[in-house]
Amino acid sequence: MTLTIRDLCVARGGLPVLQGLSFTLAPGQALILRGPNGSGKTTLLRTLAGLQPPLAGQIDGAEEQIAYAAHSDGLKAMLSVRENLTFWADVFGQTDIAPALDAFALTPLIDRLAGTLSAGQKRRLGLARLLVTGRSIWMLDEPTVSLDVDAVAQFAAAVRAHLRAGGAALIATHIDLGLESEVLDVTPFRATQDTRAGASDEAFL
Amino acid sequence: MTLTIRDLCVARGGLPVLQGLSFTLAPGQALILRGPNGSGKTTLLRTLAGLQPPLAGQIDGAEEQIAYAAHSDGLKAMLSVRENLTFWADVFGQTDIAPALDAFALTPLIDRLAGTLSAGQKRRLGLARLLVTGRSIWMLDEPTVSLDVDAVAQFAAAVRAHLRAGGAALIATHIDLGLESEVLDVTPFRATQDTRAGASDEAFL
Amino acid sequence: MTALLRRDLKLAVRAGGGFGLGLAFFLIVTVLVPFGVGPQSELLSRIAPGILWLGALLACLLSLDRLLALDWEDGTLDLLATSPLPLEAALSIKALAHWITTGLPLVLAAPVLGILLNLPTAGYGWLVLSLLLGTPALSVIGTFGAALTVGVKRGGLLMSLLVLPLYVPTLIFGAEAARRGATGMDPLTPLLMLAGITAGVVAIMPFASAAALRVNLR
Amino acid sequence: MTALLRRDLKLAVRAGGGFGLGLAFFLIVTVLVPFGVGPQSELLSRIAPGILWLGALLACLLSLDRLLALDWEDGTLDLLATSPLPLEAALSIKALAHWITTGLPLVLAAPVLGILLNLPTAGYGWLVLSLLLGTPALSVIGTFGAALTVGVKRGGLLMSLLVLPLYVPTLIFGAEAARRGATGMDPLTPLLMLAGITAGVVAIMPFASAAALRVNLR
Amino acid sequence: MSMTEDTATPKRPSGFWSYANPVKFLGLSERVLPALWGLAALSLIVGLIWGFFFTPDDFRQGSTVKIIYLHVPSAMMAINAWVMMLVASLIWLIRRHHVSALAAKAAAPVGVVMTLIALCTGAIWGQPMWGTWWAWDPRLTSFLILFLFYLGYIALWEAIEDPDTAADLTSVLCLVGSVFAVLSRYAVNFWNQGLHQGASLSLDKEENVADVFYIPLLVCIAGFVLLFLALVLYRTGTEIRLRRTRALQAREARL
Amino acid sequence: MPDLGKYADAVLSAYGVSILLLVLLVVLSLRQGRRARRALQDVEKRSKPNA
Ligand code: HEM
Ligand SMILES: Nc1ncnc2c1ncn2[C@@H]1O[C@H](COP(=O)(O)OP(=O)(O)OP(=O)(O)O)[C@@H](O)[C@H]1O
Ligand SMILES: Nc1ncnc2c1ncn2[C@@H]1O[C@H](COP(=O)(O)OP(=O)(O)OP(=O)(O)O)[C@@H](O)[C@H]1O
Ligand SMILES: [Mg+2]
Ligand SMILES: [Mg+2]
Repeated sequence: MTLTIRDLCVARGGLPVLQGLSFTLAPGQALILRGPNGSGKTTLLRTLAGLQPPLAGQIDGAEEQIAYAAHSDGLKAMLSVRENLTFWADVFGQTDIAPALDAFALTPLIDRLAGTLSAGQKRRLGLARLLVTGRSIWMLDEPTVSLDVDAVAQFAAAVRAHLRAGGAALIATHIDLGLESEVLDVTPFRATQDTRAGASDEAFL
Repeated sequence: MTLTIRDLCVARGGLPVLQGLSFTLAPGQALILRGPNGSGKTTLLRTLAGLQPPLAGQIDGAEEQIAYAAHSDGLKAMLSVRENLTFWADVFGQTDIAPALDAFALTPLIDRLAGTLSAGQKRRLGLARLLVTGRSIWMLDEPTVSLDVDAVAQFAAAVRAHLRAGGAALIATHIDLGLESEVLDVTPFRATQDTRAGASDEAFL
Repeated sequence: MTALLRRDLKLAVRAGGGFGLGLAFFLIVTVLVPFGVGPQSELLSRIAPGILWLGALLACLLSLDRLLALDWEDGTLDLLATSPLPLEAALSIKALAHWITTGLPLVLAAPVLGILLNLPTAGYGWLVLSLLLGTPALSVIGTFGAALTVGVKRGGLLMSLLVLPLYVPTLIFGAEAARRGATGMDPLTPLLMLAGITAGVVAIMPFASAAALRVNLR
Repeated sequence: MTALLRRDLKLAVRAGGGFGLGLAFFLIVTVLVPFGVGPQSELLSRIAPGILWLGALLACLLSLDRLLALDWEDGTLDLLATSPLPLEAALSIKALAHWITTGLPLVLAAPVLGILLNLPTAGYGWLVLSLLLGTPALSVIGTFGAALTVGVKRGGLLMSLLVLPLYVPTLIFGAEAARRGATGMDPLTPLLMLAGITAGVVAIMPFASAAALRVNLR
Repeated sequence: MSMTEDTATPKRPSGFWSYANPVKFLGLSERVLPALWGLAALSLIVGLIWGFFFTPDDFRQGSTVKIIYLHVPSAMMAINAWVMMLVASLIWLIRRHHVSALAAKAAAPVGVVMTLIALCTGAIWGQPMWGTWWAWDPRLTSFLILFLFYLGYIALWEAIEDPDTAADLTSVLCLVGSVFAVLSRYAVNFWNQGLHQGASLSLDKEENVADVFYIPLLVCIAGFVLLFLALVLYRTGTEIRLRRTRALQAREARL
Repeated sequence: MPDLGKYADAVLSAYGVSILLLVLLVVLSLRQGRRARRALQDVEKRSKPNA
């Protein structure tokens, strides 16, 4: 169940952005990713989620374990809150959406179309999706964008409950979430000009 | 030349967002617009730029005077920096793009395609466009998004030079630009539920 | 599995979902043909099977644009790719949903439009049968085109360019079957070929589509 | 004024600019027609003028999608609307650029494709002339459709539906002129009508387009 | 993915595959190209002049038989170019050698021009022979479809910004397109019977092509092959340089 | 010049079109090639100015 990263190198747009990254993520543990804009946090999360291959290094324990929440929420404006959530629950083979609705105070909005929600409510719905995946490792890319203080607290509570139940979370964020967890700053791992890790353009450099 | 706003009411999505707004903007003057997200700053700027009609109130001194810079820059990814800038200069009947290039340190990038610029460089190019319009009133909507410290200073210098030359500027922003100018907080003018200013839905209320 | 199908169908019939736009396009193209080639009914009835097949093909093609692009823009495809559903299955289901919302209405509407073009009486059954056998192949091949161009800005026209030559065998056999049916010849051979193409394409294309989509999601 | 024209032309020929895609689509539709209606050259030559006109119309239609949408997405339209250039002029110029990059190549390619469809020798000149007179109207009317639907998500198909009926008169007179030319009849009357439509549309439509666009920019 | 393993000590392939390294490839092509250009020009000039000036007219086709020296070689190269692209695409998909992807990209425009020449000369030949520029003969038709595949392939390369993504997608398109090209060939055969004289002047010498036609034709074919090789090699070099420029610029911008 | 008889138009135009297309292809290729070479030299000079 432990996610183990060894000597990972990830690339974006044909050039390496992060290299030599190693860490483990055990059940019950949360890890906060930090780094300036453009340092490669999103790229790292996408690689771990299996959306793109790493340039080098190993990822163990990720298969079928990861629930990924990207910058965009994958919500359909013309489906209601209930329909959106039920869809993702079905795709991940779950049935009960009530706990997810409760955790993010979405029950009063259940029959509203997602397109008529405010930005913060949309984001809450996107986060509620994590609870209906049944996956144990959460990979979250700036999850608290456009959330107000109450919603951030709801989110922190949901993460804590997930950790207590043996889950793990890897969260890229610029703000303080109030979670007691380790922090991984990716800045030291930024690829330098002479990184030679086989990015697609490497053969031409 | 002075821009005079009297008792303005602006609407978005069929509902009024700001009402009872009055102010003047004299040559040499800058005015910073502030207000929380969704309070209607963008709507106000678009109205003043003539892109949408006001619900009520008067706008004097705006015709053919306003250079508007929106959230997006209107750059063409497949045209070079020079071509982009020359195009806008031509449209506004100007010829010399050199001062604009200098003001935002774009000369070294002159032959790069705009699509290959970084976000901050793109923004600088978008701001340089203001200098080739020859217009006297600048309306800027969050101009410093994704700019680093140096570029923000370049921007402030450009605004100061514009004011010294008798121009004016209306700037919606959340951060401090280091300009010594008045601030207008739009929060007190937010439309309330009983605003009856003739928005398109008014007939149904 | 069925969740995705149900969602796609639901989305298609909601406001702005595009259900019926393909049909409307089919109608308009068929209506414009007499304006183009002139109103002689004998000429029209000769070209009717071919034109109806062509119209169906173009209508199908135009609605491919929204098959994946909307899900791509709002991030659904990323999330689907990390879900337990294999991408091949997801794309097959999306192709099925496209067929149900576009291909099937075209099949049902074709006889009505046949009247407009003076299709010979003998031809109706075979036209419908050939469309029924052929349109699934159009949807599946189209899904491949959509997967190839999903990341491209304004990929619609490019996709048409890529997909149209791939449609040639289907069109040839489909139109040939309909034409033979309309002129009283035996349409069995082209129908069998058409069925063969559809079967092969349905079995194999989803893998190519999924491969293309995976590349685009990187 | 010419700055906008030059920019649009430049953009069209740069990578991904879509120059030639309309042409390719025209080619493909023309090629597919024989697959649909069969290879008999006598039949093909009868429907050739109409099909070529229809193909040109559809190719034009499909490339309308990018006429305004790209400029809308990246904010250029907002900035243009606040520039000294009147929106009517800007839209006329954009229609002109669309015609140069799409309509004109179609006109030039039509004789070549006429060969594929066995167009009678007498028809080439009249076909080209009718297209030359008619395609500007297609671009201008199309600009109106694009202006109407510019803010709509996936407006492409909706625009087709709005624009196609507006294309009917142009198509009727254009195809009629080409057909009369091909069969040795006198094509003067429909050509005059076509010229009239084009002149009227070029003079008046930009105002409607600008009005529609102003509403969409709000 | 073959590129993920042992980056610390990259394998240095030797022999044939070592030319998958762009720099080595550029060196090789620099050395080979002058000779290739020269040979191509030589055999084309000899073949075409021989064919045009010094062959007799055919007793049935008259002087039009001279068109064969352009028509047949270009038709052959049009097909061979696609086959080469298919092979290069497979190499890219399996071994991920950039040079092969770029070679496929470089070959496509050459293939289109060959297809165009075959189509144009065929059409010009058809007018006196069949009394029509164009007939929906299976062979001609499938050539037209090949032309469309080329157009789509090139358009896809142009449309995608990331070069590796473009290489992957065009390779997949090339594979699928090849299958459908073959399918179309059979479909077209079924759909219409042919006009195109294959056997009358068949390259299968038994039939009748006399040596007077045959030998200059062979020289022309050699010329087209050499010209194709030279063009592809040269254009691949161009693509490599463009890619390297892009890579260097991207690295600059990232600093 | 050989006597092409009544087919002179056909043969000559076939040769004309083909040779035109071939020359066009070669010329365009060479031009692109030279441009690419120059662009690369510029960038290489910039990336190591002291080399
Ligand atoms: C647009 C029209 C035409 C096209 C697209 C076309 C295409 C082809 C193709 C694909 C080949 C095969 C080359 C190979 O074997 O690799 C070929 C060969 C040939 N074509 Fe054509 N052709 C056309 C018109 C004509 C015409 C009008 C004639 C003469 C009447 C002609 C005579 C030949 C001959 C003699 C060969 C070589 C014989 C053989 O391969 O067996 N073609 N053509
Ligand atoms: N499509 C692309 N093509 C080329 N380069 C890209 C592309 N997308 C991102 N990049 C570059 O890759 C690097 C890493 O981007 P990434 O999105 O991973 O950063 P990030 O750490 O998530 O930043 P942020 O905090 O802004 O979200 C950046 O330097 C960026 O410029
Ligand atoms: N297309 C739309 N339809 C309906 N309502 C809209 C639309 N766009 C914006 N609104 C609403 O209009 C109000 C004013 O929006 P506006 O963009 O002017 O705010 P803002 O002050 O610029 O905010 P920000 O600081 O986020 O840029 C908001 O409450 C918003 O929800
Ligand atoms: Mg990010
Ligand atoms: Mg705003």
